Amino acid sequence: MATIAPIHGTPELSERRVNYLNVEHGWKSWLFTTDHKRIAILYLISITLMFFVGGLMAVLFRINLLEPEGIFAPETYNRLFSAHGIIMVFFFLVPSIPATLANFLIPIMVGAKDLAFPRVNLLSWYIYVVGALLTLYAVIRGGVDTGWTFYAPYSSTYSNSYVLAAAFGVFTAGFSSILTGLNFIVTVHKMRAPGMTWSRLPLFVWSNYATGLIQVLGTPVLAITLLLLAFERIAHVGIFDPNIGGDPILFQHLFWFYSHPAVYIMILPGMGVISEIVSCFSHKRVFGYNFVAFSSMAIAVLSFVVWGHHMFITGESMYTSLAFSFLSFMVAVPSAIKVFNWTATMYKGSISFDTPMLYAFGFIGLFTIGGLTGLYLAALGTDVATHGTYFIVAHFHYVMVGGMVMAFVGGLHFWWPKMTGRMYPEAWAKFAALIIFLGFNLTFFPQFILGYLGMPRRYHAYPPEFQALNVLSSAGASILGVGYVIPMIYFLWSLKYGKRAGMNPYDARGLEWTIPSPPTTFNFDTTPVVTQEAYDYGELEEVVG
Amino acid sequence: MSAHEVAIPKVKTLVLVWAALICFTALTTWVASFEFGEWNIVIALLIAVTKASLVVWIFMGVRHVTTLTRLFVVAGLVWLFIMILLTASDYKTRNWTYQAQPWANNPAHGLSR
Amino acid sequence: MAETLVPAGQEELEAQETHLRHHFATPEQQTDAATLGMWTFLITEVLFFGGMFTAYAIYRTMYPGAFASTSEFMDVRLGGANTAVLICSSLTMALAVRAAQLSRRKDLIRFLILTMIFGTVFLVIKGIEYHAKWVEYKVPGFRFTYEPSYYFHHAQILFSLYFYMTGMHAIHMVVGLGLLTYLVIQAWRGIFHARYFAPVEMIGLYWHFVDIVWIFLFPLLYLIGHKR
Amino acid sequence: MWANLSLLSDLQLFPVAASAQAGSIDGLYWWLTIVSGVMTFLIFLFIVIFAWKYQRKPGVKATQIEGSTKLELTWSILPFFVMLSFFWWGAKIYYAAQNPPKNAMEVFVTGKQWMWKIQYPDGSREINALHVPVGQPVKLTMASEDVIHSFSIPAFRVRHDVVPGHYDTIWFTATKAGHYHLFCTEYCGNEHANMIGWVDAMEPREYANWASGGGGGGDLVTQGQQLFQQNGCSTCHLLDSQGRCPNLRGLYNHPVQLADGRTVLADDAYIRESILDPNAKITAGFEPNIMPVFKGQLSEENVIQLIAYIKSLSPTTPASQQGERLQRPVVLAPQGKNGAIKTGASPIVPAQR
Ligand code: HEA
Ligand code: HEA
Ligand code: HEC
Ligand code: CUA
Ligand SMILES: [Cu+2]
Repeated sequence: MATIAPIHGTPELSERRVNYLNVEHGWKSWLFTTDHKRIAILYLISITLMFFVGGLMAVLFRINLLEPEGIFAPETYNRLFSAHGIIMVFFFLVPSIPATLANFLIPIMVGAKDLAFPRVNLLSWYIYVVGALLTLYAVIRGGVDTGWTFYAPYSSTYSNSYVLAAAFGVFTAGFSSILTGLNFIVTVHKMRAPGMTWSRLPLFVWSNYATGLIQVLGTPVLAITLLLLAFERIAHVGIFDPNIGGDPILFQHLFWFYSHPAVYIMILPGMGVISEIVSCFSHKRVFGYNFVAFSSMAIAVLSFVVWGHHMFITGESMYTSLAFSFLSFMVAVPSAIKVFNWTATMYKGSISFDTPMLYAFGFIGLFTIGGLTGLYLAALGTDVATHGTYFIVAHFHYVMVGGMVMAFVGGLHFWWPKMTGRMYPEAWAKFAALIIFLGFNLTFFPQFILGYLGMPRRYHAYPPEFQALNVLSSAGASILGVGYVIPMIYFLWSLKYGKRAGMNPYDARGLEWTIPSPPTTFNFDTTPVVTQEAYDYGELEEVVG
Repeated sequence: MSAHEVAIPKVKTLVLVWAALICFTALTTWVASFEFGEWNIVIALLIAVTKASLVVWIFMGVRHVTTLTRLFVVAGLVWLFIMILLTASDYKTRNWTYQAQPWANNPAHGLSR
Repeated sequence: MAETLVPAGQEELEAQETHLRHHFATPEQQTDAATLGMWTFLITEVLFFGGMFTAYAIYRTMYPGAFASTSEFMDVRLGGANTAVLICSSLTMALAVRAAQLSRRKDLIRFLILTMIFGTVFLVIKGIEYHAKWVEYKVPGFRFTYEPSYYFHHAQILFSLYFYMTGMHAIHMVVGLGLLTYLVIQAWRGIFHARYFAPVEMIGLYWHFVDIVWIFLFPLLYLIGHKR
Repeated sequence: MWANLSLLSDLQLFPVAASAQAGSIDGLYWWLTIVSGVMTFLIFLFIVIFAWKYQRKPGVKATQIEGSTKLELTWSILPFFVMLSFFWWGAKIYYAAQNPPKNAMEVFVTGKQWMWKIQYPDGSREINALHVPVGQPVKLTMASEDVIHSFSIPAFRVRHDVVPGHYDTIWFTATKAGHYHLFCTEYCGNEHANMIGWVDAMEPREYANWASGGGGGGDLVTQGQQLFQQNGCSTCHLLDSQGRCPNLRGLYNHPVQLADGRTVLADDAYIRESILDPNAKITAGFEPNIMPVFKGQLSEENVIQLIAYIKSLSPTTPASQQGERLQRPVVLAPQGKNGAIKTGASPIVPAQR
């Protein structure tokens, strides 16, 4: 580390510089690293693998749905969508942005050398890997067929698939999520550089801080719930068993106490990414910084009081349903605030259409649609007609794939130069963004219609009149699949052949753009002293009434 | 709380707290042998909360920590409370729809049969 | 990271003494982070046990009779004794932290070992209780029997909860004993002193937390409906 | 598969609405769609305008704007009020869905991996098929033998989970005669997708035609009465005097004082529990543990029959729920059918577990 180049070196100088990637070599230097940036890369590789496994499952069962009678045996189909849901949620989307981009960026953004607990950070990756292996083991041994929701008593008593291995896999992955969240919380509280006040934090940090709170407060409940389920399955007696007076609905309460907030784990970090991107490519500070930051916290808190909206028609009490419905509309307000503020940020900006910005457009559009259809589900009357149908499948893919995955891929493009020191090929990237956007809508928009027509989810076979829309959807899925493969290829390509990126290729603001790309192991030679607001793109000129 | 200005508790304080905790244990056991109906559980929980507070406040040193840490301590409990409260609200009100009216549901006098 | 470029000066010495890790600016920052991290971890523990407490609350209001009747099978004397044992262990733990703060190495080791002894006694008593349950066929799923038999079903739920809750608690105790062993070794090696005792304090917090869980388990599982 | 281009010809975009409540749910649905459409359009419009108008031009700098509290409050409070309209409308529909009218005809549904068993008050039974008259409110009381299922008729926009250990109810009034899908919409195992069937909504005349003949074994009450004898209920529960057992006459729909001080209403769910797990709630004044536990002895269908019988002993039972007596529309032409199973939409062999 003796050869650290001056921070503000020219791009040319920084080419041969020692950075976190080339400071040490060999697999040991990766597997035993405590550098948050290297751990982020480890995570990036693992979750990408899981994404492709999950995506492959989706492709397979979309093929099955081309024919009304189905093509595979029902057992196969059920195992496919269960594995798809479990892998995509717990092993891809929950860790996606937090464990990769945020892991990489939060210490840099707050001006620290590392997260508060670097070894815990590494531990969380190992735990993740163990969980993923357990789940993959379950999938390979014959699969799990409970859906990602593991509802009792089917999962505890009736299913004869590998529920235990999968449940333990998810249980394990939960701890990795908890540790990530814990690390972020402590880092944001205790590791900020001098001058980095709360009101100067990048919004990406705010949203990941809020995510951390959800991870810490929610995930343990999932852990204990799955454990209770596992005991019940092992001992053949337990507390959810209706045969001895247990109530299966209690399982759902406990499950959704985590899993509803978890859907915000799966969107808040994405919202943070979009705030950064929109501001950077509008070259303008974020409109209503305080409101955007505050709405993240509001979402985090309110997310814990709406879980019952998944149970409106399960036999949950009518009065409780009323309360949960009302609260669900409250949690939609902070999301709305964000959408409006992103739009307002563009007003009088200086907008350029680089690839990340295209993804941000995609996010705003698709998240809005996904979020608004969430309102159909939160309204008691329409939920009765849509629960358990493809309407819900469409809703959550719009927010999760159209929202979070878009944000993730967009953020990956945005910070790729910072992480690797290379630029991606812009033309290809724009092309891929377009393909993904089109493929996505073709896949999932027909599902809204299917859902209201009544096609139930988790069906391997369906009445023939639904075929046309299903074929459309499957066609879209293959386009979408291709769309995801393109970035994969050019990202790998760019590692070797990409144009070298300077310190700040987009002329963005934020501490991460003041250090070389890729950064050195300790990020900063000397702890930076922050004297500016976030998004300081110029003098404040105008205050709207 | 930072490392250089640690507040070192007095042995006397610690032992006193210990004695109080033991007394409360005896108390809660003793009270439980009376029949107060639903109040039994209320009393038992009140005593448990008192005991827990003593441990948190003195043994775990929360009286010396920053407001931030205190906020975190409270947050855990508030979230637990949310979970229990909203779940219980479901179970408590489930039969209201089909029952006459829960608040009018006095012990049945003179069943008409 | 081990390589130090500048010869060890005053600052490095201090950093070594306080086990300051490279990414922290000051020992204070390090301790603060550890404290906040530990409390955050304890929050997760609250909610972990909270899942079981919620289930308990629901089923207790659903089946009050059955739940009250099970207290007959709960040994209040053993449970009470265990409560006392744990409270004692909490005291010795607090004293251990104090000893570390005052750099009293011998005292520290002494109190840590005392804490471990109390912890072990707790587990032994718990073991006796578990054994009694086993002998009385009160382990759900393993030839469970129950008198009065009309509570058979619902008592099973309570006993499931009993084993889940006390079992989880016992596992936490075992983990705590492991951590204490680590502390004793470190204390033996003279690592802790007035300028560096965070691990003792953190593990102390954990230990007290486990104690608190029991403070709630005792009345809920043993005393409710308990009649002499 | 591409050969099948006729697919597009039967492309359907909106479901038929064949029940009274479908209309109001569709109304809310369109209201939501309009609001969503407008909001989405506005947001897209602004983005496009801004992107167009403020695209990066050399020499033109962005104008830095702090934000505006007034605007923020406007666009959080106004949408919230709009959302309250969703809440209010939805709540009204939901409230109605939870409160079946008193004169509803009762049908009983038992879900089981992987079939729906339907029982009518007249004692006849069907599998995976439900016949209902148009214009008559129908209330379904549903139980599950194993896992959670969900009973859904998209054309009627009704759906409710069927949870083991619960009695769940839905109700609807069919308004359009027709042949409609019946789905299970809660994942319940391998053949979840085959736990489907048909609902036939028939004009009252046709329905009466279809329904005539009744079940071979008499109506539900008679069947229940037989079970009451066979299972020895009658040895304890004498119908005229009260010995060691409560008299079941007049029990239904009355509050019952329990031994532990609580009071519960003797509704279907209570009676079901009293039969399957008698000791869960002990009636005040009686000893626990006298009545045998019938869990495992009686199927959910049998329980439904017994409940029908017990209900028939009570004068306060709404007329519509007293078996075949008042409910049957006038029989027009005997059909001579008397099998217990009338139709089976898809011949599904229940898998053995
Ligand atoms: C990233 C994940 C994510 C996100 C962010 C959301 C966001 C929301 N979800 Fe979604 N949801 C899921 C993932 C997600 N959901 C999943 C995975 C399921 C299915 C689980 C399963 O069963 O397998 C599900 C299911 C689900 C249900 C249960 C349906 C059922 O099973 O019956 C409900 C019901 O209320 C619901 C509601 C909502 C609401 C109200 C929001 C809100 O937060 C949305 C807020 C956003 C907006 C509203 C858009 C922006 C606002 C404006 C542009 C303002 C203008 C608006 C007006 C003027 C009205 N969701
Ligand atoms: C977190 C996120 C996430 C993501 C990213 C996705 C991504 C996709 N999902 Fe996912 N989905 C869920 C979460 C997610 N899903 C959940 C939680 C469920 C509920 C499960 C349950 O019911 O329990 C579900 C259920 C679900 C269903 C309903 C199944 C059913 O109920 O029967 C469908 C149906 O179309 C579907 C489709 C897709 C498709 C087409 C994609 C695509 O976006 C995938 C695109 C990716 C690829 C295609 C992989 C990359 C490409 C290759 C490997 C190359 C080879 C492929 C080709 C050349 C075509 N999903
Ligand atoms: C050996 C005696 C016995 C037999 C046989 C018996 N019961 Fe009972 N039943 C009782 C007693 C005693 C009670 C009151 C205690 C209680 O609530 O469990 C009771 C209570 C009930 C109740 C609740 C009544 C109330 O007032 O709350 C119902 C309903 C009932 N029985 C139905 C049945 C049916 C149906 C059968 C047959 C399948 C049956 N019983 C068989 C003894 C019996
Ligand atoms: Cu029954 Cu799905
Ligand atoms: Cu939700």
